[in-house]
Formats: sequence, structure tokens, C-alpha cells
Amino acid sequence: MKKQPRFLPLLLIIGLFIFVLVPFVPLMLSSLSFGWRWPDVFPQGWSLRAWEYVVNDVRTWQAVGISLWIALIVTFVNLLLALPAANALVRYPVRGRWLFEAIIFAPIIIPPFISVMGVHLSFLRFGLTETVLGVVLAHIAPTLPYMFRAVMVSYQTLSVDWEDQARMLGAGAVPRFFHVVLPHLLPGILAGASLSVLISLSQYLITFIIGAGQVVTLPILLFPFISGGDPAIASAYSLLYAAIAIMALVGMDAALKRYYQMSRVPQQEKGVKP
Amino acid sequence: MSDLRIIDIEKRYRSAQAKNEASFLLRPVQLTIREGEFFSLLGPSGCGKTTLLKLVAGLLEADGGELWFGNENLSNVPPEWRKFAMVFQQSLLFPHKTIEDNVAFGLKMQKVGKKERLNAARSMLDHVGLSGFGRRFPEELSGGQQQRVALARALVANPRVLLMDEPFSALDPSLREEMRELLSQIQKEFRVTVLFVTHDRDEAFALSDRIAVMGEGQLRQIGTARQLYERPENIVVASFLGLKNILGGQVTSGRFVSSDKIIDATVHQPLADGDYFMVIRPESIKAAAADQSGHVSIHGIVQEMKYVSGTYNLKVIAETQVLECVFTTFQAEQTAVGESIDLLVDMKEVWFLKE
Amino acid sequence: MSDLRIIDIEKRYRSAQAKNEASFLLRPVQLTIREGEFFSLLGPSGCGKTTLLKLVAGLLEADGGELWFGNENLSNVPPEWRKFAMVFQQSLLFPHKTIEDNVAFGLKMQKVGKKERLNAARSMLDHVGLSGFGRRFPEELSGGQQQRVALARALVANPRVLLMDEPFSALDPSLREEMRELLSQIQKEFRVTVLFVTHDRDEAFALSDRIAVMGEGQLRQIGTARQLYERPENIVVASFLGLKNILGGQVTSGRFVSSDKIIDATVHQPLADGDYFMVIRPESIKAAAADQSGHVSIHGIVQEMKYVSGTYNLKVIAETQVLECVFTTFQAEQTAVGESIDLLVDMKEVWFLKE
Amino acid sequence: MWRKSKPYLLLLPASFTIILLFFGGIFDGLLKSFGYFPAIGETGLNLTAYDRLLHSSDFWQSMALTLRVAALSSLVSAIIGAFLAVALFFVNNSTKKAIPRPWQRLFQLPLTIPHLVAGYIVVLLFTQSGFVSRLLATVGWIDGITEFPVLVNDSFGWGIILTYAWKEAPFVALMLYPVLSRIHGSWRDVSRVFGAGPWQFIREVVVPVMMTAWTIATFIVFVFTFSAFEVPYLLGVTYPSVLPVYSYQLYTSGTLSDRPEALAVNMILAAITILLGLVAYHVSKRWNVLKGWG
Amino acid sequence: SEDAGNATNADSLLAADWDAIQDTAQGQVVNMYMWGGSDNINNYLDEWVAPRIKQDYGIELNRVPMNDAQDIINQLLDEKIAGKTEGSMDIIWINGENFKAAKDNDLLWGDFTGQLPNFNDYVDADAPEVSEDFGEPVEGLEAPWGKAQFVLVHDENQYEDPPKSMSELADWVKQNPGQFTYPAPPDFTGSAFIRQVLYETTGGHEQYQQPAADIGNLEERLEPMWQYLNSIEPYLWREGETYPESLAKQDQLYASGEIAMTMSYDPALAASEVLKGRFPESTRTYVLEEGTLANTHFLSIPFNASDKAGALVAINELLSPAAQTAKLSPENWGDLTALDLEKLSPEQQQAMNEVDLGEATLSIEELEQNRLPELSSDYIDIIEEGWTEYVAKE
Ligand SMILES: Nc1ncnc2c1ncn2[C@@H]1O[C@H](COP(=O)(O)OP(=O)(O)OP(=O)(O)O)[C@@H](O)[C@H]1O
Ligand SMILES: Nc1ncnc2c1ncn2[C@@H]1O[C@H](COP(=O)(O)OP(=O)(O)OP(=O)(O)O)[C@@H](O)[C@H]1O
Ligand SMILES: [Mg+2]
Ligand SMILES: [Mg+2]
Repeated sequence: MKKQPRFLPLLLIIGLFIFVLVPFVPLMLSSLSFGWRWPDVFPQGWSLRAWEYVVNDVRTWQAVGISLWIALIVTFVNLLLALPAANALVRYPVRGRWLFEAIIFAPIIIPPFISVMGVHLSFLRFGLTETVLGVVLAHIAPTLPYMFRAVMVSYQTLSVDWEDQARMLGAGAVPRFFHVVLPHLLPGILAGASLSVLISLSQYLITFIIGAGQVVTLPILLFPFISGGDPAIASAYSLLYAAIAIMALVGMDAALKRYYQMSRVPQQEKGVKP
Repeated sequence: MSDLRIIDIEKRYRSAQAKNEASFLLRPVQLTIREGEFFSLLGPSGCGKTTLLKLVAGLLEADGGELWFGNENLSNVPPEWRKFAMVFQQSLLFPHKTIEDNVAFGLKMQKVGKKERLNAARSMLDHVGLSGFGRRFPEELSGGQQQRVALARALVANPRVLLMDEPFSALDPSLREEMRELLSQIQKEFRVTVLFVTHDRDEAFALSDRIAVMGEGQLRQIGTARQLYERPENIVVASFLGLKNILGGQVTSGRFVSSDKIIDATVHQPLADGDYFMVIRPESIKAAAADQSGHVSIHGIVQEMKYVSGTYNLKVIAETQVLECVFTTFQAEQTAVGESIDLLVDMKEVWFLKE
Repeated sequence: MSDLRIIDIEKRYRSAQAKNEASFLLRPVQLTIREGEFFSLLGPSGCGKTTLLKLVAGLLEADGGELWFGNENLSNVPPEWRKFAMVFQQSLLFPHKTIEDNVAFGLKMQKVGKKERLNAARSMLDHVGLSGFGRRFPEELSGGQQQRVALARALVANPRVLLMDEPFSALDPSLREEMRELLSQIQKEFRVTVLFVTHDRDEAFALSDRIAVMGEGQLRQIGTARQLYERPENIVVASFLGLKNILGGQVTSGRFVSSDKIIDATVHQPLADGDYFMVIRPESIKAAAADQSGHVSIHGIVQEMKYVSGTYNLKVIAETQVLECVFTTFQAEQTAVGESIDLLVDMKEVWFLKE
Repeated sequence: MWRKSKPYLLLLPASFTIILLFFGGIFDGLLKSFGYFPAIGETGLNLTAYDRLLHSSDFWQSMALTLRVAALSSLVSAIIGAFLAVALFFVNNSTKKAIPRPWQRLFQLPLTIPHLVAGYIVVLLFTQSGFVSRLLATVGWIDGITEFPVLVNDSFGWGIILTYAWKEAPFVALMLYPVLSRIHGSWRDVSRVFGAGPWQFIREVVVPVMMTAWTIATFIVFVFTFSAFEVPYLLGVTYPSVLPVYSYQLYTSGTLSDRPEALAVNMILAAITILLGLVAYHVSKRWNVLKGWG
Repeated sequence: SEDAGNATNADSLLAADWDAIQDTAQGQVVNMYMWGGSDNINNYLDEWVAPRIKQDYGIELNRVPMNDAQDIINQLLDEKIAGKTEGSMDIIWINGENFKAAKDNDLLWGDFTGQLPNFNDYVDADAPEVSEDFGEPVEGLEAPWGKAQFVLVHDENQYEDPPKSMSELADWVKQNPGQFTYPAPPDFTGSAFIRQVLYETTGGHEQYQQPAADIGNLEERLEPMWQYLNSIEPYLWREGETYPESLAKQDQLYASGEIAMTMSYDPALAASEVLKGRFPESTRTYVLEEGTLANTHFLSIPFNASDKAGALVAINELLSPAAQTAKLSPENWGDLTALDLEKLSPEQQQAMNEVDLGEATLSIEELEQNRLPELSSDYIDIIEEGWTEYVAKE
């Protein structure tokens, strides 16, 4: 216990490295390969063909834009829905609390495509298919619970005393929300937003069913390639897709960090999803 | 006159899970706090102090009763308009604002200009001994400093009443003493009316002009520290104030006989016959050999001696009764644990309670 | 004899971020704690109390020095073999085990049979007044109850030494007092050697047979409560123990003259000429009119009077010096704030410090 | 009145949205699974779809595959996750300071990668001619492609399992890590003082403390993998397929009369996940999962 | 009423003259729903076709990538049920089963091919591969876009003399165990390979030109095919324990050298894979001695297409000799033309013949000489189910 061999942590770090990073190597190689026959570890030749296709295709950037746009709207709507709900459940004695929680958390347990398959025809009748609005609506169910949970956890750590304190200093409901509640919830909101964005970005099936080909998000664009299309392009798209997801999260994290630096809000634990 | 009058305010908590907890009831409270007075609510945990304080603040809605400040009925005024201020147990500084901005928050809510309110904040920070800390963030301050900031924040907007809910109980003992000094001094300087909640007798005694002792949702007694300590109105108050020598007995025609017979003495007060409790403050017990006039002697055995800064606390067993007494070091040196001792009780100093 | 001997143990923390914090150094400590003794380490926050305690427990590795228990050298024995027990500031009960299992944990580690250890645990729970709580989980208990369980857990395995690190500082004052009583009583019952860490003077005084006052990584003075209070060895100890009347001055041929000249009196102790501090305990100051032999009179003005259970604390200004004194209610009634007063200091009770 | 109903009004938008968009869809599906399909002139309620399903060996094979894949996925990621968490914990412990943030980030990386991409990564890594196989061949462990086992698009579901192991192990680790780091501080000290050696510490404290969080994390992964579509669609075989893929295949078969069956599969899927959810809820309540460590 | 208006409008389009159609088509946005997994095809449409149509007719051609043609049909079906009359799909790319499903469910607009000048001029409407789609009469509901033919792919450097018939293949497989396999049905190409086996082992294709239900002893007739498949199974890749899930997977096996042969229903695919560097340079394709299956893929217009005029113009343009010639080039796509070479002008013929199909691709002539017709889809279902039953599960 006392004297741990120095190489052990090193070994673990290397193991971690392999576990996490090495999987990206073939993706990278494949996207740049020109002829790559077994058993060569590296391609015979290199080519930017796949990347040229991916980068030059307007659709790629449209898809990136649409994906992020949908994710942002979904997140914003989630926020509007989650804030009052979390407030109610944390701040008031609500009868049938379990029922409300069960309702809001249900999409975590029941896969959302089940509901989307059911609701598909109605969406079609209301003209919601093939629209961004329809896709946004379809994305709400799978993302809202995570946003709700993050906001609720955050709310629970905000003792009423803070709001009371602000009241005693003469702050009405609105200043109270902006000066006290929001700054405190912000890290939680951002954690929830990260999850919401990530989940929204990852949806293939429900986007496809509701978007019906007209709402082309990144996964829609990517899917034909990875399910039996050109591997180099599939790899390039996959890398781009992963990069967008990571960048969205890193971006939000950076925003949060900036906020911390500016205002020293104690950091909270982030929510996670499988 | 801008007294704060609490008239029959009452409150019942209906516990959400009906079975789990008995609901709590704050009995109608009748209380007037004079302008500029330092008034404390003293009572054990869970007796309803915070509840009463929050009712005064308006953070809880009363089930009945009224609250007047001078000629103004505040009963239905929301807390943000009452112009009260409050300091909580935790400093509750806004972590994302600088110290200055925290202190100036109340003024900002009153739409005071930025420059003006920052000046006011800085001078208030001076008062609490924190000049130069204005641009820091709360988390860069120690607990005591944070509580000073909270005090400054509460005072800067010239509140009509300052409400404080155990503001020092989260601090170290030495820091607590320091903060008491500061509060005492600042209260005198600003002549602000203070309603102070604590469960610490020493704190209440050290700070307050008057004290209300609470117990189980009720005001038990109101008075100065000395009135309470020397003339408690009932055993609950007496024992909460740490008066431990309480002897049951009977008064018959001006003579008190304790039930275990260790005391049999003439009563100085005019008391009707009946069952009484005699309360003997530890300070009013002396070792024998001093002048005996007006004293009653009790024989006992020293069970324990403890040195407490400058004096000794003794526990003496007399029959079945354990008596606590305070001895000077000189007196204490004359005796030792296990030895028998004669105690004198000054009958002028004892106090009788009917129960 | 199974004394615990700490021989020149020392420890330096190398601060990880070299710039941020100066590293902390615990100077070599030399200390013998006698079997069955209740020994306290008293000192301000950050002075190294916990560090010393953990060194004794073996949870930290000392940079030098030795630890002996009786004839056994424990310096290189890992903590799990030392047969010590420890109670921390937080109760640190294992949340996944019942109270019983928590208490029985130490015995389980010693491979005591299930039945036996549960019996032992239950009887220990009786001792701390928690019989019947055995099957609950820690989170179902209040803070005080949890700390009792922690105490029971520490005692059940019959430790050779019980180490306690501010075990009551997270509790309410009233609860704290109750726990002190319990600890005191149990320590007497089990005759266990206790090494107790606290920053609360009253706590140390109330509990300890002997106390070591620490400051800045060093033992400042070791002694009984009374020795420390009446004969502090230096100003740091004196002021940490709350002795506030400390007057600088000079002794010349058996006479002390304070620098502000308010005292000029014969010294009862044999002191070499030189600069000294005179420490006057508040209790040894009396109002004039009492017998004057061996007393020195000081003239001053009453600045503040505070009623403290049974006595008054006065602050009197004499020249530039603020003197604190303890008056009986009777004495106090003779004067008032703002009045001038003559104080008598018993020169037999004062204490001189060279510095 | 306002005060009383305020919380309910605040809850209304969120719950209404979910009820409308989510439960509405499920209810719609439920009706259709009972053969109620006005659009094609079916308005009666019957159990034909369920009957057909329950008598179809395809369905049962799908069910078996789904259960197997979900169970193995969650088990494998739980084990790797626990290993990851403990490894990080030790690295952390022995370096005596918090893991530098980049490290933390790094090990969370798989969490942020979309499932589709993770699935594709597994394709590239583990096909018989994939990267791993090439590496092994270069090292000389295998001589021909066929010596490398079929791990992708195999009927056992290894590819799916590998994908989830990679994606969800960090998730499990992330759930465990806070629990572990709590143990680190004071409890190790406590247990040492009371005579517990490292192994006893692990047995008495680390494992039981980790166990609850670990079970729950595993469980979450199970429910998730049980009902996931994309990865099995990508990495599975056409027959048998996992339930969500099976349902999708029926749904898009181009024959309307297969729809009730597809939706019946969905309903069965939902019923199972709800059941699992309830079990998880009770287990976590029973085990006081959230007690003591929030 | 809008419904009715739409319908008359649409019906009038079927009768209108071409200039009127072109006028109506001006400014329309035509959504073309098609499989989106090939960068070549995508690029051909996005970069070759779309700009030309935009420039020449003011029509915006918007390619919508789909994962599977089946999804297209399914979506149309839903729109039909939901009564959606203004659909987004204007052109869809389908054939075979999907066409049949669409036709059976009335998902297609109508007999429009006669309206297309290029169809009338360059397509042999009576040729069986144009008038029938996997045995299903086309009836003008879809216009041929391109043709595909089954070819086998091998690496010349490894095996110079590949098996040219099923019986040779059986021997070859036994000599080279583990070097051959075929994608498991319902993969399209794998299924085609089995049909290829069917033709050769059961005595030719002619017998299957009638509906499956009319053949009384079908099971018996199929028996030799199952025997053949089972007889080679032990010598296949991984001893026939498992088959590649899709052609893409099989191509990957071939590309990485794991197996020596692959196959394709796209005779130019191998060439384009060589161009991309995936397949070795020495890759060659060939057809069987008895000929190989050929089919046509079509473009159609859904019943609820919003921009039918635009769709007509776009399809017409896609059938133009220029577009078809460009499509033929492996650099663009490498898809065989749907036009009848003989109907082209000599210059046009020459342009087409000059297209460098790549060394791996057979000449158009050689392919045309070895064509066998496809089976109707009721056979395909039977064969695919039978394969699972008699080959995979055994
Ligand atoms: N919101 C509430 N609902 C129901 N009961 C409550 C509520 N708040 C407090 N109580 C109960 O009312 C009683 C009085 O609470 P209060 O906070 O006023 O006590 P307190 O005197 O301030 O105690 P402490 O010294 O611990 O702060 C307690 O028994 C408490 O449990
Ligand atoms: N692991 C460590 N590394 C570096 N410095 C430390 C470490 N632990 C404690 N210190 C420093 O050592 C000094 C003594 O710490 P210690 O915990 O012993 O104080 P303490 O007397 O117990 O204080 P408290 O009353 O606050 O518990 C402090 O200045 C602290 O900052
Ligand atoms: Mg309170
Ligand atoms: Mg400490």
C-alpha cells in the first residue's frame, strides 16, 4: 500500500490511452486511405478523396447546420419546459409527485422510437413530418428527462434561503430569478444542455421517421455510408460527426469555464447518460 | 414611535406526509420590540424561532395575527417591500458577485445609482473591518469574513429592522466572540432595531437588551438577561438557562422544606402555602465558615471538581440531590473530591417557582 | 506501565504547489501520555493538532522520531496493528452497514465471531444510550446520535489508546455539552487513555486531566487546566486561553511598574529585573472598599457591563488600558457604565511573563 | 386557489408535452397493435398481432438475442467500467493529486461519441480484415484472415457488445468514480484505525459501497442496450435481429398488414422496459442507493 | 377541391404537350429520393446532372439521400394512408420488389413514360428488360434509367483462369477452400447469385417465365439448386458457417484479400473500386458462359408528387444520351445505359463507345450478348425463404 511501483500508474494510463484513443486510429487511416489491403497496418497509398467529398459537399455543412440548429432549439424548448417543472417539484409539496416524475422520466426507460412509430401517422396528417419543427418535437421526449434531471438536481442544491435572502434585500420575483436562481442553475442547465444537444445530435431513427429524408441531419447523411457505402467517406463523415459532437460539448464547457472564471460559481457534478 | 409590534401572530405547519411527523404549531405571539432595541429570541432547536423570524420577515405567511411597524400595518406587505434586512446562519453571499456587489445588492434593488451604491458598500465594508476586500469574490473569504460581509449587506440599505437567524452559529468559538463584539458595537452605532435568534444562552445574554425565551412554539418569558436568570418564571426557562439546582418542596407558613429535607429555611418572599420549586443559582452557594446570617447550611459530599477559567465548578451530593456550585480557587483549595463539605445558601438569592 | 510516549516525532508537509502555500512544519514533539489519562491537544486551527494525532495513529508517516507504547516500539507498525481507535470530526460511519455492524466493525477485523461481536456492539450501544438503534442505518440517526455510535465503535474493541479529533465540533452547543458528559463518564468507566484534539478551551478544560497547548506546529505548554490558566508560560498561551488583561512593564528591584504607570506594586515572586508582562485574571480584580492588604488599587472608568449567568463582566478603562474584570451582581449594582471606579488587584494572584 | 394550483400549472407544460408527444404516440401504437387501424379500414380490436408474434419463432429468437446482447453488453461494460474507475482511482491516489483535467476528459471521450460512430469504429476495428486483425497478423499471431474470429455482423452479437463495452464502460466508470473518491478520503483512515488491512478494506468497504452504484449503472446500461436501434442495425445480422430492429423491419416491410405486428413488438418492448424500470426503482430504493452519498 | 384540381392538373400533364410541360416545370424544385451511400452516384447527380437541369430548364434537382429504397416505399405508403396529397417526393429510384409493392399499393402516379421525348426516341420500349421489371409489367409507371448485369469479380494475378460456370465453380471452390462465398440473401446480389445457380442447375431460365404459382412441382424443381449450394458450402469462406451480410461486406473481404472472388450486379463497380484504390489493379470481371442475369433500374413519380412537371423534365433529361453517356463513365458512376444503342445517332454511339469503362469492365457488347432475364419477385421470395430453410439453417 505504501510504496506503489511507479510503473503501475503509467501502465494504467497507457491502458486507458489504448482503450480510448486507439479506436480512432483506423477511422483516421481509413478516411485517408487509398488502397488498404489486409494485412497492412497502414494503407498502401494516401488520398484526400473522402475528405474532399465530405468537405466540398454543401449538404455536409447544411447537415451540420441543421443538426446543431435542431439540437439548440430542442435544448431551448427543454429548458423552458424543465425550469418551471423542476421549480414546482423542488419548491412545492406536490401531490402525486411520483406520477409527474414518472411521466417526465418515462422516455429514459421506454425507447422513444416506440412512440415515434406510433405518432408518425398523426404527424404526417398534421404536416409535421419533413419539417424541422416535427423533428424538434420528436427530439423533445428523449432529451427532456435529462435536462429536467440536471435542472432539478441543480435546483435541489439551491436552498430557499438564497431566494429569501434576495427577497429580504428587496428583490422582486424577476430580479430574484436573474440574480440568484439563474446563476446558480447555470452549471446544471449547461450540463443538461450538453446532454440534450448530444442526444439530439445522436438521433438517427426518429429523425429519419419524422424528417422523412427532408430534414437531413448528420446521422441521416452518414447512415447510408456506414451501412454498406464507401468506407473512406463513411470514416471521414464519422470523424466529422464525432468532432461536431465533441466540439459542441467542449464549446459549452468552455462557456461554462469562462463563466466560472468570471464569477466563481462552485462547480457541480455533471449529469451523464449511457 | 417606530416600534415593531407582533400581534397574535400564529402559524401551523401541516406536515406534508401526514403520518410521518406531528405538525408544528406556533402559538399566538404578542410582542413589542422597541425602536433601536436589541431583542433576542432564545430557545432550543425546533422551538419555532426561525418560524417566528420568518413570519416577521414575511417569508412565511401567518395563519392569523398582525404585524405593525409604527403606524404601518405590514401584515400583507410582501417581504421585499418591508425594508427589513436579514442575516442567515449561512452567509448566503451570491457567489458570482464580488463582495462590493454583494453588499450593494440591496441598494441596486432600490435602483440606487451604481456609483452611489458602491460608495455606500465600501464605507459599510470599512465599518465591518473589511476595507480593501471589495473586489474579491465570496469564496476567497473565510467564514467569519463572509459573515461580516453578510452583516454589511444587511445594514447598507438602512433597514428598519435587522433580523438575524443564528448568524454566528456556524463559526468557531473564538470567531464567534469577535463577531459578537462587532455586532454589538455596530448596533449601537447605527441604532438599528435587531431581532436576533439564537439557541446559545451566552450569546443572547452578551448581546441583548431584552430576551424572549421560547419553548415548543410558545413565548415562555420576556425580560432582561438578569431578570430571566435570577427570576425565571418556570422550570422550563430555568433549566434552559442552565439553572440546575432545582429542589422540589413545600412552603408552609413562610418556611420552605425540600422534599428530601436537606433544606428547611425561612422564605424571604411572601409566598402562599403550597408546592414549590426552589432554584439556587450556583453562585449563591458558598462554602461554610463565612458569615452565616440569612444563610442556610447544607451538608454534602464533593463528587466532582472542575476547573473552569478562574473558578471551580463543584458537584456536591446532598442526600439524593446533586447541587452545582461555583467556588473560587481559594475556596476550592480547602476541599477535595470525596470530602464532606458544608454549604451555605443565601436565602435572599434563591428563587421560588410554583408549578 | 503502558504509557504512550511520543519521542521527537516531527513532520513536514511539502506543499504540492510549491508557490501557493508555505509548507507546514511540525516541530519535534516530546510527550508522554500516562495510562488512563485524558490528555488534550488544544490549539488554534491549523496549528498541527490533527497532524500530530494522525502521526500517533500511524495514518501519516513521521519524518523522524519514535512512538512507544509501554515497551513496544510502534514507530513502524501500520495503523491497523496498533490497536488504537479513533473518532473523527465527522462520524464517518459506513453508510451501508447497520449501526450494529458499524460498531462491530473493529471486532470483525479482529476475527471475533459474529454472535460475540454483535453482543459486544449492543452492550456498547447501551453504554452510549442507544440501545434499540442497532438495526438502523447511520443516516436514520441525528448528528449527535451518529457521533455516539462513532464513540461506541471506537470503544468496543478495547483500544489501548482512544484518539479523538474534535469529535464534537460539528454538534450543537447543547448537544456538545451532553456529549462531553457522556465521554467524561465513559472514559472514567473504561479507564481508557484518551488523546483528544480540540480548539475549544472550555471543552479542553472540562474534560482533560492534562492539556498541551499547541501553536504553529509546536507544543507551547503542557499542564493541568489550572496550571495553564494561572501560570501560562508565554503570552501566546495566555491570550489563547482568553486572558486579556496583559500589561507590559518593568520589574526593578522587586517592584513592577506598568508602562502606562497605572500599576506600581511590589512583586511577590522573586523576579530578576527586566521587562515583563503582568497577567491579571479577571477574577482577581475586585472593586475597592474590600480589604486592601496585599492589593494594588487602580482607578478607571466603567466602559461596559454585561450580565453573564450570575456574574457581571466589566470592561474598565484605566488610562489607555482596558481591563476586564468579573464582578458579582452585588458588586456590580454599586456601579454603572460611565462611572469611575477603583479596582483592587490581588498581587498574589497576578502572574508575570518574561518576553 | 392560485397558490394551491401554482405548482401544478408549472408542471403542466412539461408533463403535457411528454403526455402528448410521447404517451400519445405509445397509445396510438397500442391501438394499432390491437389492430385498430382506421386508415386501412380496420376499426376492431383484436389480439391477432400478439398472437402471431408469440407464435413466431422469429420473435422468440429476436427476444433471446436481444436479451443476450443486452445482458452481455451491460456485463462487459460494467466490468470494464469498474476496472476503469478503480484504475483511475489508483492513478489518482498514487500521484496524490487530482487527475489533470485532460485525463478526465480523455476517458470521457467515448461518452461524447455518437453511437453510430462508435459502431462504425467497431466495424473498422473488429471485422476479420479489420485493424485489430491486421495488427495481430503483423505481429504474427495469425496467418490468415480467417483465423481472426468473426466479431462484426455475427449472429451472436459480439460487434454490438463490443460497441457498447466501449461506449458504456466510461459511463459506468463515471457513475462509480464519485463513490470511489468518497471512499478514498476518510474511510480508508477509519478502517485502518479499526484494524482493516487493504484487502479487508476492499471487501468490507469498497466493494459494498461500489456495489449499489455499480448495479444501478449496469442496469441502466442494460435497459439502454435492450432497446437501442442504431448499433444493432449497423452491427447485427439480418436474421435474427434484435427486437427494435425486428420491429423496424416489420414496420417498413412495405406491407401494411405487418404494421400491427411491428407495433406489438414495440409494446412488448415497452412493457419489458417499464417492468425493468420498476425493478430498478425498487432495487435502488431497497438498497438505499441514494442514501449517504446523494 | 384542391385534391380534384391537383388531380386534373396532374392528369392533364399526362396529356399535355412537351413544351407546355417544360413551361410548367420552370422554377420547380424536384426532390429525387434515392439511395445515398455512394459518393460517385451522389456526385454524378449533384455535380453533373443538377447544374445542367438548372441551367437548361430552370429546375432545381434536389437529391435526397436515403438508406434504402424500401424506406421510400414505406414512406409513400404512410403518406397514402394519411391522405397526403402534396408529397415531397417527385422522383424515386426503384425497381423489382419495391416497384411491385408501389404498384400494388397504387403509390405511383401513372403511365408517364410516353410523354418523355428521350424515352420515345432512344428507348426500346418493347424490350423485355424495359417493359417488365422483375417480371412485373411496367405499364409506363417508371422509366428505365440504367441497367445492371451480374458479373463475377476476381483478381487476375491470383487466379488467371476463374470458373466460368457453376460446375466449374464447384470444382474450383473445392480446390481453393475458403476463397469463395456469396452474400446471404436477402442481400440483393447474393440473391442474384442464387438465381444464377438456379438457372444453371435446374435447366435454364425459360421455365420460370410464368408465375410461380403455376408451376406445380416447384419444390422438386428447386431441389438441385439446394443440393448444389449445400455441396459447396463446406468449402466456402469460414466453411459456410456464415455468409457476408451484404455485398459491401463481401467486397471488403475481397478488397482486403480475404477471399479471391466477389461478384457484382453492377458490371462497372469493380472498375470504380479499382479507381478508388480499394480493389487491386489486377481486378477483372467476367460473365458466365451461359450468360448472367440482367435487370433494369427505373425512375418513377409518386402519386402525390408536388412537382410532376419538373419530375418529367428531369427524368427526360436523365435519359438524354449525354446524361447517359456521362453516367456510363466509371469516373462518374459506371452504370450501363438504359438506351438502345441502335436508336442513337452514330456520333452518340461513338461517344458512348469511347467511354473508358476501365480495364476491369467488360465491353457493353460482351455484356449485352450474355444477358439473361430476371425472375419475377414471387420466385425471389420463395428462393430467399428456401435458402434460409435449406441452406443457412442446416
Ligand atoms: N416547512 C415546514 N413544514 C413543516 N414543518 C416545519 C417546516 N419548517 C419547520 N418545521 C417544523 O417546525 C418546527 C420549528 O421550526 P423552526 O425552524 O422554527 O425551529 P428553530 O427554533 O428555528 O430551530 P433551530 O434552532 O433548529 O433552527 C420544527 O419542529 C420543524 O420541524
Ligand atoms: N496533506 C497536507 N499537505 C500539505 N499541508 C497540509 C496537509 N494537511 C494539512 N496541511 C497543513 O498543515 C497545517 C496543519 O494542519 P492540521 O490539519 O494538522 O491542523 P489542525 O490543527 O488540525 O487544524 P484544524 O483545527 O483546522 O483541524 C495546516 O496549515 C494545513 O494547511
Ligand atoms: Mg432555526
Ligand atoms: Mg484538524
